[in-house]
Amino acid sequence: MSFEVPQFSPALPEMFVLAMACLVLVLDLFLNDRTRVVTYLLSQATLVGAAVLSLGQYGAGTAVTFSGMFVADDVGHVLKAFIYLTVFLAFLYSRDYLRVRELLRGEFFVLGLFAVLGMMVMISARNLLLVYLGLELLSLSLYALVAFNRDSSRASEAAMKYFVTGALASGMLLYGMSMLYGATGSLDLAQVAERTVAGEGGLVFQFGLVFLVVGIGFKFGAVPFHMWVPDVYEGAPTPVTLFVGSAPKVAAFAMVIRLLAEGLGGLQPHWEGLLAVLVILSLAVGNVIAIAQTNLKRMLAYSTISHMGFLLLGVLSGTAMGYSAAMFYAVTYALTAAGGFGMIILLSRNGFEAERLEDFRGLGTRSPWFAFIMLVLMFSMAGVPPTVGFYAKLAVLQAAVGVDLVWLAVVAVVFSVIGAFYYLRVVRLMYFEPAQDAAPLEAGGDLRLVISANGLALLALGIFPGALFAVCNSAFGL
Amino acid sequence: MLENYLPILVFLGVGILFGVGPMVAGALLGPRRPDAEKLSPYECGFEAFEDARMKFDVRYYLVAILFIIFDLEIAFLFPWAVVLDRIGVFGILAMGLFLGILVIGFIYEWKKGALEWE
Amino acid sequence: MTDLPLLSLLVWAPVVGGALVLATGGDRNALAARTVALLAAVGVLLLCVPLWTGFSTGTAEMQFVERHAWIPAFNVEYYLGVDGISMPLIVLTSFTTVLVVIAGWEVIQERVAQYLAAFLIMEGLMNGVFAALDGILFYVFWEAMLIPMFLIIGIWGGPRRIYATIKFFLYTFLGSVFMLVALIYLYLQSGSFSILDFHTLPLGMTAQVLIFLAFLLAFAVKVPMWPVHTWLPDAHVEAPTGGSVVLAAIMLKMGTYGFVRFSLPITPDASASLDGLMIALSLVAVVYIGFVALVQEDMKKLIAYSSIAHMGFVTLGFFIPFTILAATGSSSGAAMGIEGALVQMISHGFVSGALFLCVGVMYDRLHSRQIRDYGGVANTMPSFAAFMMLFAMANAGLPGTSGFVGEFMVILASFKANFWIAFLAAMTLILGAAYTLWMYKRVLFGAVVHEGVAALKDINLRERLVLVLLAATVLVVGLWPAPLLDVMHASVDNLVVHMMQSKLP
Amino acid sequence: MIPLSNYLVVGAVLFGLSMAGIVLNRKNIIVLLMCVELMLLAVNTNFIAFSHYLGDTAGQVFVFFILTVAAAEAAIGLAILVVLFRNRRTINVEDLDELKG
Amino acid sequence: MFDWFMNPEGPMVLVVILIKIIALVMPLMLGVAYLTFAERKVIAYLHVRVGPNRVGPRGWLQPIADALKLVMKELLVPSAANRYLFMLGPVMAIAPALTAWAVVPVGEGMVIADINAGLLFLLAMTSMGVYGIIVAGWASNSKYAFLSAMRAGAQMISYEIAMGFALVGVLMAAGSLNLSQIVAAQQGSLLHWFWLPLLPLFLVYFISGVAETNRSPFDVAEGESEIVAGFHVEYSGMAFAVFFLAEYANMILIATLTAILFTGGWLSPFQGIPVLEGLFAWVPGTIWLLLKVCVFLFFFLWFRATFPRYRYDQIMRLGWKVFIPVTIVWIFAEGAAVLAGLGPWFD
Repeated sequence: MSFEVPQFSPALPEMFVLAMACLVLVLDLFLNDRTRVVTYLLSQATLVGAAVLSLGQYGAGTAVTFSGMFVADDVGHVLKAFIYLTVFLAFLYSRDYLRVRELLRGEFFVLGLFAVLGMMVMISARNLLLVYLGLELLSLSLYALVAFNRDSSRASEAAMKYFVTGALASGMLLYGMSMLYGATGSLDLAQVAERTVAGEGGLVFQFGLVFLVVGIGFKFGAVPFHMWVPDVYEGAPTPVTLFVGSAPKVAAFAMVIRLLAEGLGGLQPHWEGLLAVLVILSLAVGNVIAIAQTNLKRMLAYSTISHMGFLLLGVLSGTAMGYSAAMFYAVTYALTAAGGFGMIILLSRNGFEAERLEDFRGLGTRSPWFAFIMLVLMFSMAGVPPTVGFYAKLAVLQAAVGVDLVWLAVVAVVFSVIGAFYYLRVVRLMYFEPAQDAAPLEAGGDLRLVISANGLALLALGIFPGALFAVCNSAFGL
Repeated sequence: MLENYLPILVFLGVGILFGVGPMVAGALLGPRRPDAEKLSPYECGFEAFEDARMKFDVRYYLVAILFIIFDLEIAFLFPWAVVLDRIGVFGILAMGLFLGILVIGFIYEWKKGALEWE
Repeated sequence: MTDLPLLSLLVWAPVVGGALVLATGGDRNALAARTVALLAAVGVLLLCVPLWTGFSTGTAEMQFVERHAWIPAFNVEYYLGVDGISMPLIVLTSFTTVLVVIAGWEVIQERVAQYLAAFLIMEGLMNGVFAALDGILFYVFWEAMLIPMFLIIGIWGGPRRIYATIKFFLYTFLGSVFMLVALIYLYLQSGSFSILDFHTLPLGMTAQVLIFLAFLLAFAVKVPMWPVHTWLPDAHVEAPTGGSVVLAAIMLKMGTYGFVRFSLPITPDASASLDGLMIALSLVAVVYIGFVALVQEDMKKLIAYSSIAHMGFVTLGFFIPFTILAATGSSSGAAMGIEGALVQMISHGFVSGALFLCVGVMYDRLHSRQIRDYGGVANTMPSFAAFMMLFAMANAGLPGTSGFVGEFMVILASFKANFWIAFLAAMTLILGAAYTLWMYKRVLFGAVVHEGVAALKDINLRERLVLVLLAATVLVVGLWPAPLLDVMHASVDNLVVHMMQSKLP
Repeated sequence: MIPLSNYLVVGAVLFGLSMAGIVLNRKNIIVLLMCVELMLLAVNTNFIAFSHYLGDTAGQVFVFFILTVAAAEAAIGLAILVVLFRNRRTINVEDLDELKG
Repeated sequence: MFDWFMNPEGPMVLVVILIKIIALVMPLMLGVAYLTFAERKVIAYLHVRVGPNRVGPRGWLQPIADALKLVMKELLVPSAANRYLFMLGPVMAIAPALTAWAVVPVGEGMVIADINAGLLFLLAMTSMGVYGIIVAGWASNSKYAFLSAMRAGAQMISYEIAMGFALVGVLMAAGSLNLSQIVAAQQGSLLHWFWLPLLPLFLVYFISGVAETNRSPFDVAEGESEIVAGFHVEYSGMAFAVFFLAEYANMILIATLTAILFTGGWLSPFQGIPVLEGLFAWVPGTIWLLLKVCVFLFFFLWFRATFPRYRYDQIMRLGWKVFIPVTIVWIFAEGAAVLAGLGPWFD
């Protein structure tokens, strides 16, 4: 029964992040508030190092290791790279915010790193068990992060809600997995895929599939499993909202690809319909309810819901083109969301959270440059060219039309027009209304620089989306 | 295979009987003269001040939580320990890694003061 | 032909210029901003000279073509080129922008740099729309242009600007997303986003009708056609003068340009079968909106409605060839209708722009656009009255002005098709004369109504420059349209060929 | 031999109960947490039953991991509950109403 | 399952099982009774007193008298208590304490249920005991009882981790969860018993066992002077007696387990010694086991007589900060030893 030693090199980034997370965890114990910057720098260095390791493997083909449980392929490398990037941004945006509020504890970064590790595992998982473990590592870290501000009643309520719905989702997902296991007799996604094609299982299969999709819906925050999203976004400290709202979407995409596309690709006709329901409801509810929001974080939460609808629209087409489109959507959305919440952090100062829509009033005169950045972010979310959000929608719509789901594409675009309304409202407040709050922005230089870069990146990607599309396409063999 | 567990089931019954039997005997043989004073909760001779189901130290939660985690780690160690001689060097090193991570958590708790009672 | 990537320059030079203007900073450096903006605008206009002179009129081929890979994953290309239809529109755009920069010289005092930059960027994007030969590139320019316009109306507009600008944005956005879906469909059928490839793509009738309707939604909103025109009066009224000018002179043309570039050649069979609808909508715009214009109290609104009516004329010209074919069995005269419509587009660009500028001139002095607030302006502003007279006559379509050429050609074509269509179309001459001249009479003639008007100063040098330029073009096009028509001929003939060919597989 | 379906029915019933507990419960958050645990137990039942009938140990290994994760989940859930109670002085589900919009 | 009962041999098997159980439990109960007596006597002698000596010859009938007295006492249920839980508490304490014996071999092959997962079962049963205490403390609705239950609960689970780790060490050495096989693995000589290679684990296990049973010096949960008898403050009569039984049954269990896991169970201490081995070959293994158990039980009593009571924080510190690290380190050491092939023990 002696084990053969697996090949470790494909999992090098994961091992690196794990080691560094542990190191940071221990090291932070011996630091005080003045020297805490070491924790921060080490965490960022971890992300950079992991990025080097991951991208170093890019183009090296698909490597499967750990008895087929773990796969390192180009999809994974790219998604991981974007996760590092968004988390890097998240850490950067968070630091001043947390320090000013005396929340700057090493645990924030450690939990963040563990969440990253969870996402990486999700991305590289080729086995139901590993999918589950990655997902839980991510979720548990996020629960803790949401409750990070222990003195905030709203944060703890949000964490509780997140926890209960998250646990419920995990339960659903697991139940689906157990059925899948029963039907195929394997936890290995490759084998599951084989036996799915062979058409074994029957009813148990479909039963499991429904639960799987419900679980995925929960994790995505797709309607009707979305109730946690607005509460968590609003209640969590803004840096955490940023975190929750960006990188995990990329990981969720990876999960859905691994489970539905790679594992259950043979059942595509069955899950297409299920996803279509989620898509339509998410688009409708997300966009319509967002209009009624006065809190920007809440508004962005509903906007996320609608974006997840778009993302799933790409997935449901079941073609490589659709997956590639959804991937493009996921990574660009993560960047956009990071920028959006970063703006809230930028405008906040101690004792004042710039999370109401009103707080953006008159930004056009207070700070034309950052108003412009926010404008780019909002138009990107609305999907107006020449921002990258447009191409994401274009690709997804193209995938939907490509499988003759023109009606769904039409529904999607109509709701995206409705969605444009509330993004416009932010622009309106910034540019067309006088400022109430004349206080200068307090944010530090690095924050200003990076948020500008973030916004401009969306514009640049909007003008030259070709490379990223090429990457996404080649990841799916197009 | 399941038959091996039958004695345990029977034993459990006997065990319960050993709990219930004496109490029934006591109830039958002993006197029964309740009064309010006798039946009030003991509080060093005072009337009870308040309901006894009060809030208690959060540390008990902490201990319970830590226990759950550690106990499950032990659950992983058990099967591993049993097949120790058959899993080779890699199996042993893998568990070393696992324990190492556990130790890191333990160090963290220690330094954070989660293990301090006072 | 030159070696320079002329079209790219026309698209990107204004954008870069806009960025430079922004870089000049806040209102303290307003003069610098204005100067840079003017230089940029004039520079771009100068770029149009080689465009016009280098253009070879004998061919329907796309010219000045630039073609590079852009998003290889979807076969999207950076593909620019112009033909006789789009080239004059680029010139119009560049010309108008210069006027707008000059016209806003003193009027705009707040956020000057941003204002001017917005116009310059918009100029680049509009040139892009007219030059784009790739569906996605077209769409990108088409949508991106909304952003600066949204800001222009919202920031520098009138009291109800926010309502107007959001309405403007959402209307146009809603219309265009359907176009996007149609473009994607076409791409999946043809494997390319090239518009010229679309032109040769065989399509079933159902697909054609659906695509036609999708395009119709996008373009009809922009034109705007009745009944989706309601955003226009609001937007015009609230927009600053420059915004109104650009809106009327160029943005509306983009809708009609869309018809000739997309709807007619890509879905000729659907166009042919739905031409009754289109003609009906056009005539409603011409007649009904004409009457609506008649009762307007607000000068800008009046001109806005008049724009809708005139644009109805353009769409009429585009869709009349099918009826001609049905009525006469030949396509002779079809080209005339289309050419007339195209000339009308150019002409309306000048005329409506000029009229908005005229209203702007008065508004800058009295801060009112209400007709009843004026009267006898001609007494205090004689030069101005003379210019406005010319533009009013052009708007009414009097011979000798540019307005006449296009309208006359369209009406002539209509006669070939059907008398009653022609009759209703000809109503525009009467209605146009009625509402324009009546307004002119009420505002400029008569006794001086109050002290405000009495204290009016006549136009200054800057305003005179703008109006002179416009007057010159109006007259040139009106009296000697041949060069313009020469440019168009080949392309229009080619278009007619496309329209008359069935695309059914 | 007890047929597989019996185990699955037990699993489904447990799962249904826990779902009902989570969805219908309006009183106590602790009950919610317990329902979550129950849900995982239902899943474990399924996995073990399948594992036994398929003669494949992978399912049982999965159960091990689920147990561990469930413990970690319970730990975090309780921790959040403590924080929540400290802030709110209540663990009533209906009192979680500060976030609305 | 059910056809098994239908089998004509089924009921017979059941009867055999029952007889075995009675044969085990009866001596056990007797042992419990006389352990209480021994406790009083031993401690008295350690204190240079004589202890109970009135009932029967030299006091030998004292446990019987105690039992009779308790049976005749009134069984009180406090008015504020939760009646059913209150009654359930003692049952939940004693049932697992007895059931655990099902897998404990008292001699070679002398085990009621010879299951492979014996040690796991033991772990489960010993953990169950804490429920009885918590339920009792909660149901009493008395502050002392409640506090004591919390303390006892926290203390027991804390030490359970150390015990668990110690067991892992034993498992690593023995390679089986079956107790009989664990004993078999210690075959050889006194030096092959696990107490030597696993010395730290042996100490940790036994001391944790003392703490698990809430015995002095870890008896803060029932410390008379602080918390007036703790979780069973409200119990009287036979209900109290059942708790008492459970506690002493647990003591014997822990002693037996220590003997089995670390000191060779029923193996003769003279194994491997040339002359003595043959000399004592006639002694049945059960006797050796019994002797070893008595030694460990004596330690229980000795501790009580000698050591002052720990403070609660000291108890927790000992458990978490001393025992757990020690066990983890020793597991590492053992793993390293296995890797290096060190010593005569881990082949």
